[in-house]
Amino acid sequence: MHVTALAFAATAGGFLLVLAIVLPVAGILLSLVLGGRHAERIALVLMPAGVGVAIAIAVLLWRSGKPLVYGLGGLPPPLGIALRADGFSAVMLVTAAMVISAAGFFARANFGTPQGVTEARAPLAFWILLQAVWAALNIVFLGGDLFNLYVALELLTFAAVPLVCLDGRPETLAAALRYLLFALFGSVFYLLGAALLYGAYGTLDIVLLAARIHAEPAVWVAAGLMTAGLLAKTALFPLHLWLPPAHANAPAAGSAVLSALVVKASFFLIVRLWFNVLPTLPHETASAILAALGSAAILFGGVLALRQERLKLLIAYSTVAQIGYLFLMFPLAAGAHPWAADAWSGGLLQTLSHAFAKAAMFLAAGLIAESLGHDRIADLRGVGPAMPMTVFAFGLGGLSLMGLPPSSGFAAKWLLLKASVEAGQWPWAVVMLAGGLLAGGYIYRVLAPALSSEGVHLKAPPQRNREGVALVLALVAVLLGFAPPAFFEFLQIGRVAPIGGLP
Amino acid sequence: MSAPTLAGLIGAALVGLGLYGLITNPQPLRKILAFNLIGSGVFLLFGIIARKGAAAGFVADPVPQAMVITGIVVAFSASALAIALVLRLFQETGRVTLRPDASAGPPANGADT
Amino acid sequence: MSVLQALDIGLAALVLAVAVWTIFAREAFAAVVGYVAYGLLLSIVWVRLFAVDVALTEAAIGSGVTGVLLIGAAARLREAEMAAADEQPSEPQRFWASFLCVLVTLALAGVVLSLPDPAPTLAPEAAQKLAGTGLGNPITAVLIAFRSFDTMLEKVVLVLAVVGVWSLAPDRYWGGAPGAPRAARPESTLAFLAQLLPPFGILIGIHIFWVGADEPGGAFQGGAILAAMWMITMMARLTEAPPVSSIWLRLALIAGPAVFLATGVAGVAMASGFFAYPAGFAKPLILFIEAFMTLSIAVTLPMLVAGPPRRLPRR
Amino acid sequence: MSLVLDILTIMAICAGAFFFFAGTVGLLRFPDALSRLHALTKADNLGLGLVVLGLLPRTGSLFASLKLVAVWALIQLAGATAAQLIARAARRKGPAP
Repeated sequence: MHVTALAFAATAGGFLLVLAIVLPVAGILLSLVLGGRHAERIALVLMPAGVGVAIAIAVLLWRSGKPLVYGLGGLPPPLGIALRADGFSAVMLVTAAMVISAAGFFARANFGTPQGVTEARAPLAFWILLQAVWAALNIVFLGGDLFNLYVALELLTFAAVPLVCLDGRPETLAAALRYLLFALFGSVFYLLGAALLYGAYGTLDIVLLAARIHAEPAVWVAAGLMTAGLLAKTALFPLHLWLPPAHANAPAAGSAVLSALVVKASFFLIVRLWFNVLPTLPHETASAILAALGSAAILFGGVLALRQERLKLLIAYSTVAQIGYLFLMFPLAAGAHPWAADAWSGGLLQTLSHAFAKAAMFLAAGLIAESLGHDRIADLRGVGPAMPMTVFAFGLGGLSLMGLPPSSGFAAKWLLLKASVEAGQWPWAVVMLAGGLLAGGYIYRVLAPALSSEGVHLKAPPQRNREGVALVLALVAVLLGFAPPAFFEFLQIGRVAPIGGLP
Repeated sequence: MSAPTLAGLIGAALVGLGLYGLITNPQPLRKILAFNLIGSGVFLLFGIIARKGAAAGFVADPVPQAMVITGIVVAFSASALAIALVLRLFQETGRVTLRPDASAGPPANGADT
Repeated sequence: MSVLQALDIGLAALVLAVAVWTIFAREAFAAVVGYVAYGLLLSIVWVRLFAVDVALTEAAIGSGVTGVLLIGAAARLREAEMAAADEQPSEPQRFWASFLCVLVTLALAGVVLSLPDPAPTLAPEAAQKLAGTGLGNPITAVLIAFRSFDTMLEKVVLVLAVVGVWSLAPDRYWGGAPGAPRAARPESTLAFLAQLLPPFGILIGIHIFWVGADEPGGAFQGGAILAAMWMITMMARLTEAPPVSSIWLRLALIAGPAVFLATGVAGVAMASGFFAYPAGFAKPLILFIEAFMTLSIAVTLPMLVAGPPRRLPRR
Repeated sequence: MSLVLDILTIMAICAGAFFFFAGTVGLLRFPDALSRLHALTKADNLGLGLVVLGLLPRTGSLFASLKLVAVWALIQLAGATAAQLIARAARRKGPAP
């Protein structure tokens, strides 16, 4: 079949894809054996290298204009496994590398091995788990085989769950257990769907499946099961119960990585499933359901965020709401309509902007909780003048969530808004505006007392460089809004033109 | 009623049964048990697909069988992590329940790192 | 209706009956005992599906080691059961859950029956490439040669599960050892079994690992048997788990994935790419990797069962 | 000669099945744990021994027969130890289990 030959010519830069995976995995193994302070040093050395590899992949992809492919074991699929990098995965690789590096540099103060101790539990576990989250994310973004993606999802779950209960308090253990049960339910149903697809078509490679799939009951049941499983892991509205306690209880750097990246991995697979594996399937009903759930998430998450008294829980519920925006892309970006490209770029940009903005907000909230000793919103009076950089970073992140002009959040929501108006599906537009208002509401609820001029007693003034990390992330969230049109063409690389068209 | 078809029906029944146990049983230990049941049902599904894919001199298609072996080991490590969490939760609180108590967030006074 | 079909139907009914018991038994301990029996029955179903490797893995890891884990947990959680009694789901919740599950089961059964009977298969490709690996057992070839990335990742998942379980320990116990200490005078009949069985078990485990290249068996099954032998000596308090900070334990834990990754990366230089094996050297390299994988599994499974460290580190 | 072996096999396996059946009935009917254990261990070990005996002539090679006997010996060992441990637990827990 011409598709096989075309799609699997191992491109030149293929080995970069392998490097992006080998670095963090080797880091995990070395950190466990060397242990103690070495774990932290290994992580802090590998992270900038990882950012470099991710950027190199993006540049190579930009120059070649076609997805990078690398067949593992010298075997092309269907027998072997292929790694594929297209526009969406390259952008997510760079985002993951940057956010994890920022979280790593932020967490040096919390998870440094104390003096006089060769090795302590929390630091060693944190640095190994951080590299494991990063390895799993890279594999999810590059994987080309559905079973390989299942193992990567499990690796991600085993890295993220212990992060939630790293400080061992009872409520964090309950939150981690609920998160683990939801995640296991999700991955076993994903595997069930993959089994049905293998039973029907004899391969699990994404490109080969896309060529062979046609609408039949087995494919509908498989798609339904896989989507349900991945929705449980993405914490979309009806299945979001585990997210707020889990993300609010994790340490600051941990919750930044969890909210910004871990939740996006399963969303990435839903996009991979509906846009790369099942493009030939009529998707109207499925996309409408996903978008309806997304809208419910926006409204429900926003209202609940308004009613929280703790800062970290407010941000966690805001994650539930912002995830809803991502699913509005499904009814708009599918199909060969003129607005589909805008909706696709809007959805992807929302993923990126939420990653950077939410990471900045969680790091800022961590700094506030450390300095004040608590994170009750009611008692945040006067924290603004006391910690200007932190609250400014929090505000910039909030800007992106609300979708106000200078931020990338605005650009993403504007693209989705424009696409929904052109498509005539105005309910999504109304929901987005309502979501923006709700976001404005809960950001104002935090900033109003924070910026009041009363003096506040800080237990420990925050370190300058840690505030800088949060600020850099928030600035990136804003700068992405000024991305040139070439950036949006880059996002289109590897996007399967729907209804039977292949790249 | 060949063996693969029968095993397929068992697999489907096990998934349904395990899902029921996962949803209704409040105890985390029973939920882990139900999760293992769903897992074995899914692996049975891979098993019958492998058996029906017998060709080229093999009694069954080796690829799904290899996936099942990997799956069993991953499911075991998932159960191990879940059991360790349940036991630690029991050690800390004396109770084993998933119901979030009042302050689901970090405590009001403890500094949260 | 040949005798074999009668056996299949009987087996299927038995498996379903034990599964129903596992879900609906009142007491958790009874459910777990049912689960162990269910696992062994499932191994027979796997033999009937001509998947002997999977039957070995299911018996050793699926019901054996998981059974030890669950029984240990159920025994310790007995008194917590009364507290959870009041949280039974209400009637309407129960009805909707059973409605959803029946729907899933029927949809799944219908789709499974409609799958093409001579299913599309990768057996021909596997057979064609099998000669290149010099192996006789196609499943080991798929695991270690064709889809080696999955297997290496799954080994990293095991290492990560150990790190996750260890990270649940209280801070003061870090550096100490998990599990019970060694008893001064172990004298129970379990000690007798733990002295008599391991020599045979180790022999059988290594045989199963070695024969895995050409016959059903391999690193997972052999490693699981070796792990069982170490666990039985630990349960009989003849030996104790090494402290979490011991370098040898950590080296053994990462031996499997590390050697697998190193050989994979070396494949880029020596062979045609990542995880590719040089033409003539596939079998010795594969057995070399499998040996370290067996060592890693034989150490990782007991550490997962022993749980987080529970004793103060010895200064 | 093979006819005699076949008859031997059928006889042995039927006897074995009968002992298994007897053991199960004992498990269900006997009042307390210790007597149930007694019924189970005796009947099942004997039943298994007979079944293995019945299968010995039908295995192809000597190695396979040795494997069968090894299986029987290992189950004897495991069964005896388990019975001991359950009996000790039952006795420690109190007279009426």
